[in-house]
Amino acid sequence: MSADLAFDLLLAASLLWSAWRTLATPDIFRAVILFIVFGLLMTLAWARLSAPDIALAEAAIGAGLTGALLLDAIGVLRGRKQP
Amino acid sequence: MTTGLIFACAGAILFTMGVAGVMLLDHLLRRILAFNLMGSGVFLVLVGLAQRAGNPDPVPQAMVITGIVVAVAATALALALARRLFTLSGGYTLPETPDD
Amino acid sequence: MTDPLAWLILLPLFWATGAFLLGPGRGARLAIAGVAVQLWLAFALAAKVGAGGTAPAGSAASMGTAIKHAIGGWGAPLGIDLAADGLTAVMLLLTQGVALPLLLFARGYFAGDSAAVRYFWPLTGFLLAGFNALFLAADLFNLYVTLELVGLAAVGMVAMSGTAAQIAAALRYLFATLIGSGMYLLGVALIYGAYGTVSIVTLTPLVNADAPTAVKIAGGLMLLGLMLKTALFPFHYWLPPAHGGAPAPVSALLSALVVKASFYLILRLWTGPFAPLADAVAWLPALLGSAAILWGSWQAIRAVRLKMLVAWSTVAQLGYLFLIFPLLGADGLALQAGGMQVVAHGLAKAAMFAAVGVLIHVTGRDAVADVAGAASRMPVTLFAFGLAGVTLMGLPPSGGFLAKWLLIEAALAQGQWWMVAVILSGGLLAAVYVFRVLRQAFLLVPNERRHRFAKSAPLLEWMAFALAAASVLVGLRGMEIVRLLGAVA
Amino acid sequence: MKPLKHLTLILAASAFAALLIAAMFALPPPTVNLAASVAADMDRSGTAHPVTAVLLNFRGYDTLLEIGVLLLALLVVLAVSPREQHAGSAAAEPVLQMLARIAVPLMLLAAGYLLWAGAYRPGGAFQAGAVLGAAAVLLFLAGLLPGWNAPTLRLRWGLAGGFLVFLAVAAALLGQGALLRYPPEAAGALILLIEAALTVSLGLILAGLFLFLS
Repeated sequence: MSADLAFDLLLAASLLWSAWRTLATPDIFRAVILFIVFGLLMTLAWARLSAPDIALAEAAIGAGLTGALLLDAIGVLRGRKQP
Repeated sequence: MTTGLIFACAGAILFTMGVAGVMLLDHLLRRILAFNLMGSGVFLVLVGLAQRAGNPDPVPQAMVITGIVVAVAATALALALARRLFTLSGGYTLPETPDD
Repeated sequence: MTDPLAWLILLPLFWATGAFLLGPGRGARLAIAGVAVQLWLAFALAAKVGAGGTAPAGSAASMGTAIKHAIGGWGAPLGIDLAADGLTAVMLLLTQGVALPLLLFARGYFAGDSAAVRYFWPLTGFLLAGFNALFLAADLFNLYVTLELVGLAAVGMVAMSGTAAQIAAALRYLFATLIGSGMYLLGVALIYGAYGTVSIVTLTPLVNADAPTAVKIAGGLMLLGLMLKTALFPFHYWLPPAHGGAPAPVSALLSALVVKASFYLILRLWTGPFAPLADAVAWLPALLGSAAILWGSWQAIRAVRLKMLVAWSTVAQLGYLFLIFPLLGADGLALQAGGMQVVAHGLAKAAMFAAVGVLIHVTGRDAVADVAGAASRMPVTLFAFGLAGVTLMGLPPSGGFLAKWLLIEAALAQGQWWMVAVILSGGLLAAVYVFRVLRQAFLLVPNERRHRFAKSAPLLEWMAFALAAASVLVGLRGMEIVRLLGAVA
Repeated sequence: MKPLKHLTLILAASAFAALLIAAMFALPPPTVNLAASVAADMDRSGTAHPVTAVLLNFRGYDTLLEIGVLLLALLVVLAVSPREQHAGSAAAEPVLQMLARIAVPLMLLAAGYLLWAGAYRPGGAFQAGAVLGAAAVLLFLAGLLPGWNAPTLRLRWGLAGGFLVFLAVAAALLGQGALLRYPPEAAGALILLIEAALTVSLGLILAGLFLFLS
């Protein structure tokens, strides 16, 4: 088993783990943070798939902007709940 | 087992998780997260499967960039609706379907 | 203006952007002028397609010999092609033909409440561009982008005026449409993995030669996703609140056109690349379609609110479209029946939502019981509702009659007696819910203290009437449409 | 009732995933090799980076429609977001302000680099636009950029400008016989023009998705 193969398998497993935790964790704030982690892992996966263009787009748009939008939406949620 | 196939398999599982999440979860933000997981899964299958022999292919890569932009558009739209519903009803869950 | 294919897509994109820049007042005029030109372009295209020879419609060859436009000059599979055959021409004609009166209707309907509908015109532009691009596309991934354009525009229009119920309906619709296109895109990904191309023309012979399991899964996923988008029973749950809750011009666009777009794509794939995989499961859509006819009609009969009645009727009428799948044969009868039903229902349902919109506008209420006595105030509107009802019931000489007649003929030719029974009982049930409304409007005298009728708007009434009349008259010109459906340039 | 439904669905989903994976392993190699076609036509595409060539030339029409989808999403965000207050972010911390003052010029530089790099190596309008959008969001969070209310005419031109330029080029090239058929000698310049316009508009749209929502 080569090092590359081991790294790919580990990365795929962490992708699935972070995705699962995103859906299963009870706290929505943690879910969003886990989703951003997932996005960064996706960036790594794209790099491994020799797709640097997608890696850049994923980091900026996927993880970055989507993450910011979601965090902002939670800000509203928290603000209303505990004024 | 090539890099492409490994990530294509991960993508298949991600897609199923995402679809199940959108269908089963109640919290709107979580359903939006699930939709994004579903999308990422499809993108991984698209590129991973096309590159299963190990050679990079720019065509599916370009398609995924298009797909990512469409996904962020859909996410922003969904969030706008969810936040509007939140201000109107005070919650991030859909009301039960009224039978008409 | 030499190339109708390209301009049918560019023009609505231009005026959508223009309407966004100019704001609602001038945007509306721009939009109406744009759609008028598009209608002319669609006629030009239909004439061009119709001038070609005829071949069995929907046969594997029909996409291959259609009018083509190779975008960028590359040609498939490297580039993206546009293609138009008879079916495309009919869909394009229907789209622009329904849109023009509906936009005139919308201009009157929304007059005076500009804040809520500031974005109606640009959204409509993107929606129409999405339709035209979808009907003309010959590339599976390009079709995905057009599906998203149509789906997101439609969701936005449902949510536009922004009450809690509408937002909730829009979100339900959004998740349904996103799962649908997600499934479709996974199918595209598997197809690309299997063959290395997403061009329909390149793909068709490859699937014919060899279809591994992954391609079968892809076909299933794409079909399922599109059925969800078309709201075929039992995936119809999102349709009634979305179509019943939106403003009347939006409901009309949604019911007349949006659900037909994904149906068109199913038909395209079913008769094109997936034809070799499709025969084994053709009974499934037909069975679901039958269930949709019966369940949708029953819910329409029970509905309390007028718009919900019309929305449930859409669920039922979509069922007829799926009856054709086991009947698709060399004679092309079933495809003609499907095409006719799309056209007839499109016009009739646009008319019905427009008429109901006027009724609600004038009575200020949305219950079936509240239209009591409306006939004496708004004879034109009620006549429009009745004419549209004639088409939905399938009475001669309407387009609905021709569609159901062709369908029964196709079913009899293949000995599918049960289907004839479903079609006929669907017509009877439609009569029940149409007459439920008409009986209230014509026979019952309104309680004057309870009802205050606002002044009606003649433009709105006559637009509804024009659409309804078209849905009946299209039956008289039916042979031309049938011939166009079989035309291959 | 509900747990049972969940369990059935999860079981069905797992079975589906297993089936899908098995089917992917059994796939024979694809028949068509598009990567080779892309490589063969690269010198006529007007750019030296294959992904940019696919995005803006070979499948440029997809990209055109996709910008339409993005603009459409912004319109819906505008339509459903109430248009009253938007004071701009309150009381930003000085540290954040300082960070923004340093980072934003660097981000502008990075966006310019990404735009230029797209012709030769990874980068291009999307990535550059995303960086521009992020810069605007950062300025807003630091309190250096006021929140956006209803879009003014100038802002609307900025948001739609990139799409309009792309549309206009596509329509003008119809004279060449087909939509988006770049003459080979002018392809590079036209693609750069489209990408530059798109970068600005994408930056504004992506920033707008955030600023109109918050």
